[in-house]
Amino acid sequence: MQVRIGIFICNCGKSLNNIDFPKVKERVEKFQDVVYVDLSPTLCLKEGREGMLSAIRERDVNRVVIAACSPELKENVFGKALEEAGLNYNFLSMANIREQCSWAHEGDVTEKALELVRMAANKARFLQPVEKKDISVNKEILVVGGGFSGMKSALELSGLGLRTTLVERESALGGKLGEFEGFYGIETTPEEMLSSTRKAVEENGDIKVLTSAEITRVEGQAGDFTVRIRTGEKQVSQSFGAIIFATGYVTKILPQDFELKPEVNIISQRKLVDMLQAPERLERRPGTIGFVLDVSDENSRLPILFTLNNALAVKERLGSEVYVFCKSLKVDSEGVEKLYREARERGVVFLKFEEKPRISKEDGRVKVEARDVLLGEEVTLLCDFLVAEEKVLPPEGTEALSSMLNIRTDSRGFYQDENVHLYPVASERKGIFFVAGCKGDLDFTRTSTDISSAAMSIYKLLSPEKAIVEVEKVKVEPEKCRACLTCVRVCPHGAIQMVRVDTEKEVAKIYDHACDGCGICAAICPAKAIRFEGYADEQILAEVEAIGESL
Amino acid sequence: MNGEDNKIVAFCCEHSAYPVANKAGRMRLHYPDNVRIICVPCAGRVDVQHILKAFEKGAAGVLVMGCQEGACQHLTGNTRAKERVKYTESLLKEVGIDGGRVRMVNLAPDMAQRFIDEVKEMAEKIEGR
Amino acid sequence: MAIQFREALKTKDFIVTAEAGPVKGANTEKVQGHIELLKDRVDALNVTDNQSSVMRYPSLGTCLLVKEHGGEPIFQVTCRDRNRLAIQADLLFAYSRGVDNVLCLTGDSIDVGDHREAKPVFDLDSTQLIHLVHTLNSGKDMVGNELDGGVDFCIGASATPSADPIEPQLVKFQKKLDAGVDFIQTQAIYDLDEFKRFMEHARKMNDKTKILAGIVLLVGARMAAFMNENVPGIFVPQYLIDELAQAPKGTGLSKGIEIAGRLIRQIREEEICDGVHIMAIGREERVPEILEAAGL
Amino acid sequence: MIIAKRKPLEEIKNMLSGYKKILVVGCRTCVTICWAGGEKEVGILSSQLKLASSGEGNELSILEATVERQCEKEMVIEELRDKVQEVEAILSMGCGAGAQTIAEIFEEKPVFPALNTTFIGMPEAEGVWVEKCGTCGDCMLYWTGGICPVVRCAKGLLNGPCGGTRKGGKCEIDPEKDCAWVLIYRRLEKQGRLDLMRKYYEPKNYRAVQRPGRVEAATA
Repeated sequence: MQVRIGIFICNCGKSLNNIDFPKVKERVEKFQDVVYVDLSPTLCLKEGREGMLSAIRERDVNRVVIAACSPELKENVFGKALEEAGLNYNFLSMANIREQCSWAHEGDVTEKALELVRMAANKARFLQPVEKKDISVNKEILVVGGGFSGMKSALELSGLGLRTTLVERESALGGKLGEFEGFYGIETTPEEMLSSTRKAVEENGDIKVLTSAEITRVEGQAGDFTVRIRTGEKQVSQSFGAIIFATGYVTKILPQDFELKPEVNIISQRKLVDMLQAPERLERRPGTIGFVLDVSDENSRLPILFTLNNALAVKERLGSEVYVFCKSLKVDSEGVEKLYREARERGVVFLKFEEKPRISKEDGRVKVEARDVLLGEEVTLLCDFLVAEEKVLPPEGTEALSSMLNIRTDSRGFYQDENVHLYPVASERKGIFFVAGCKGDLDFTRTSTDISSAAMSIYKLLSPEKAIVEVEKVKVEPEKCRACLTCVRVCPHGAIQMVRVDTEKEVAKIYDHACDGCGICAAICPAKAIRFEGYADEQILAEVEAIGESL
Repeated sequence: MNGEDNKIVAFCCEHSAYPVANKAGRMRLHYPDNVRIICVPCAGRVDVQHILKAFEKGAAGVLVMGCQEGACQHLTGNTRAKERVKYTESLLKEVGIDGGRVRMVNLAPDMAQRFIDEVKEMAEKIEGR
Repeated sequence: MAIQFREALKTKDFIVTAEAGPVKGANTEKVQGHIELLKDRVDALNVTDNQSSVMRYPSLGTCLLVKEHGGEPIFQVTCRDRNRLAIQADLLFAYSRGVDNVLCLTGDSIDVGDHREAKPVFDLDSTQLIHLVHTLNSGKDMVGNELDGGVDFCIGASATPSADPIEPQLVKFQKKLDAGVDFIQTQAIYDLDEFKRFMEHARKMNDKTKILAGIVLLVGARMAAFMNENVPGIFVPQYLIDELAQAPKGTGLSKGIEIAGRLIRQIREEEICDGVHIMAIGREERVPEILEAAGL
Repeated sequence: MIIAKRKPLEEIKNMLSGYKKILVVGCRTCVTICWAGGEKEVGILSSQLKLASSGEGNELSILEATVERQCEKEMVIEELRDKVQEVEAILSMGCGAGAQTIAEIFEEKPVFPALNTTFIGMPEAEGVWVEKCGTCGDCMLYWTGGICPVVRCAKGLLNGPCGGTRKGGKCEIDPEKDCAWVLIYRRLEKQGRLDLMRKYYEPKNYRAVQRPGRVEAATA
């Protein structure tokens, strides 16, 4: 098809005084393939657009160059106008002669404006149509992990009218919430919270629960994932629109942190909770209980939460003396500062150390020796029980899961937010979300915020019955693809996979719904096999070429 | 006009640098008019060849302008761009073009002044070449 | 030199050999001086072959000088610079001139030397070289041709007791012993506890082969630390480095001599192995002092 | 696949000195995949040559082409026949086999190599390739746990590690590289096949491939 360019110049209500518009019009008329040029004071208003429409039709224009304000503002409006005129919306190329020309410089900028129009016209010549397609969106959501956060996620999604399948590796829902003895100042016990949540899940018709089940494969993209789920010997494939991972964390006393192997009186938080729940079973009331923090992991929120809540519970129920050895108690989670004050008021003693405390045994009790930096003195404490710090770690299988998903983890092995500023709950793959403990840094406020935002994001992502995607805006040309996997490896959104075309040759394919349009693949492809319409090599180079051309 | 031979091509990420340039215009913060902005969807879209072609076509300096480090809409786009700019510098050095004439700039959406400073600095650099 | 090295291996309780480093250039005066100094004090002089891949006067040439001075040479052969033809030819020549002790080595990598762009040969490896010498000893060349005038070499090989990990080294060590060697010369050892563990292994593998512990003269704490960092297979324990560091300024070398002497004495008194091989690396003139310190 | 690396521009410029019209030819097979001589690299080198020559005041005229497989005569002829007529010299961005194929077909034109062909290898990470095969013609991977000592051991030893192994099982010449024999040991140990490493292996037959090599398929 012969390229016929129409150039529409807008002088923004005659406000751009440092451009000689009649001169621009006269000069651009001579550009190659230009069949029509018009100068309007108000292209964005109705009359301006109508003039453009009739000109496009009458002059059989098939590529439109608009020299006006920044495309940020009116590109959509003009794109719709093109569609009205029967042209593909992508046949539009804009020159920003207002913000980046007239307003940006002093003195006459006619020459620069001309050059910007030339750049846009050069690019216009290479524009190809982009089709839009409705894809049907699968509204079923997969939630992986049947702990408190997973159950909450499913319930929250159900509240938004979305059906979920909840997959739990263990034989029952529950997870680790039960390991908390209680939350100071909250009447409901974790046990009660769990059982009411579990009941709500079981009674909810929108939630299908699969226990003793694992996911073994995830394919596809947002709106249409295919997931293989294994339950015992049986494997099934099912489609989901989005996936929430709430795979949680594990805690572990690291032997290297405590020279004495955990034994009778060096105990875990879990063991302490057992003691608190059945104090009558204790031979005698422990006179002194110590906690050690910040040895494995400074600034980890979870052990601090455990410690403060349990210290208060000890005070309340056993009346023991409580000492907490810590380095820099991180109290930035909501309510924790208050909890800390409360603990101090109730007589919990906090001792700050710089160097790791020495722990030994003496007369059947645990001896903790540390240099308290505030007192500036050596402190020796004999306690009946010492509650060891537990390091928060990703659960087993996290590594395998992340490599299956092609999603990176942080240096500790936890999932990270894609971008803490821009998308705090999304992962780098559209449609896949991580919430709560599997990000390693949870407290309750954060967890519930995570769950709500993930649910809302999914709702928004899948809300149209049909999602509109631009078809093959970024596209691999199969005949040029050398299957080098470079693009598959570099795509930050996991949107590229290898597929067989006509079952002959394996080539890369970009999934439209997962692609976020960054063009990293197009830049790096060593075979130049990826075309990004709108930012294709020949289009960018055409703009560059305009710089050297004499006007 | 600063003269035909002293053009600067600025590849600007549509998430940061492009709107920053608009902002500078709206604030009427004037900057040298020899800069030509090419909008890209991410600094990671800018390829070595695009930069080389700009020099081939007579540009005297190239700026690749993307988001702040750690704030790339596409996670790795701006860090890749940085690597590529470094590589391009080495290629340009091989052909006798001084390395300082291609630069990676990271901008947050409100850094209009920084944008202008960078453009001015490049303009001065090529002026004095 | 009263007896041949191979006789010494059989009859003497404690064997001592020393290293003679060929010079860079055709002036052999210095190395002849070392030969003259040491030939009667040790059981054999072991001549390096382009050591550390640095091009020098040849090992074989220096062996002949040792012979001329009435000493007992051990001809070091590495696989780095010669293919199987050249190695066989050199061995025949050596034997014809009375050089009949050979130490079979792989050789350092070309990359550590002074001709780094050279083509590394490594047509054979050290184990294969041992087999090759046996083949020659049997009167045939590698491809089975009869030799006119056979040879009879006393064969040695090397071992690295301080390697990390040691297991793959032990596999190779076993192969060398299985191939049949008369003596083993180890890489430098300093940690005698570790060396004793190695010797336990070695004795289990083969209790006939004589094992000579490598003793490299330390000249100061810096050299010791440098070797730990940069020379694979050598480990100087911290207490020795400290001892060197505490020596008054200018007495590092004497301290090193003292340490070497002490190590040799202990090896001998505790009968840890069958002898020592002293590598003074550029300080050959000080070897007599080491021997003295060792009470030899 | 064959891994290659581009020569420094200076060397390429020197080869081309005196020629004004050049055809730069890439290859879409191995060297595309190792980022050395595909269509993209052809574009970059051409740009560089133009910039360098115009800086020196006599701009080269450069044609670009990329052949599906530069070591296939038919493909080279098909793609280059016409373009070759317009140039004085050809710059091949293929491997050594590719450059020689072009040279054989267009005998009247000088053909220059823009790449150094380095080894047969595989990608280790994005943009990183490592050597895996030395084309010795006598594959022994079956007793070395699938790890080739001929190229992955710096000395190509066949009976175990040299005494130069560094702490932690690294190579004498490069603390960044693994000692192949330590890797072999560990792999065979894992498989319970260490007896394979304990066997003695005879000197290698370096004539397994009679150079220049030639292979005829067993059946037509």
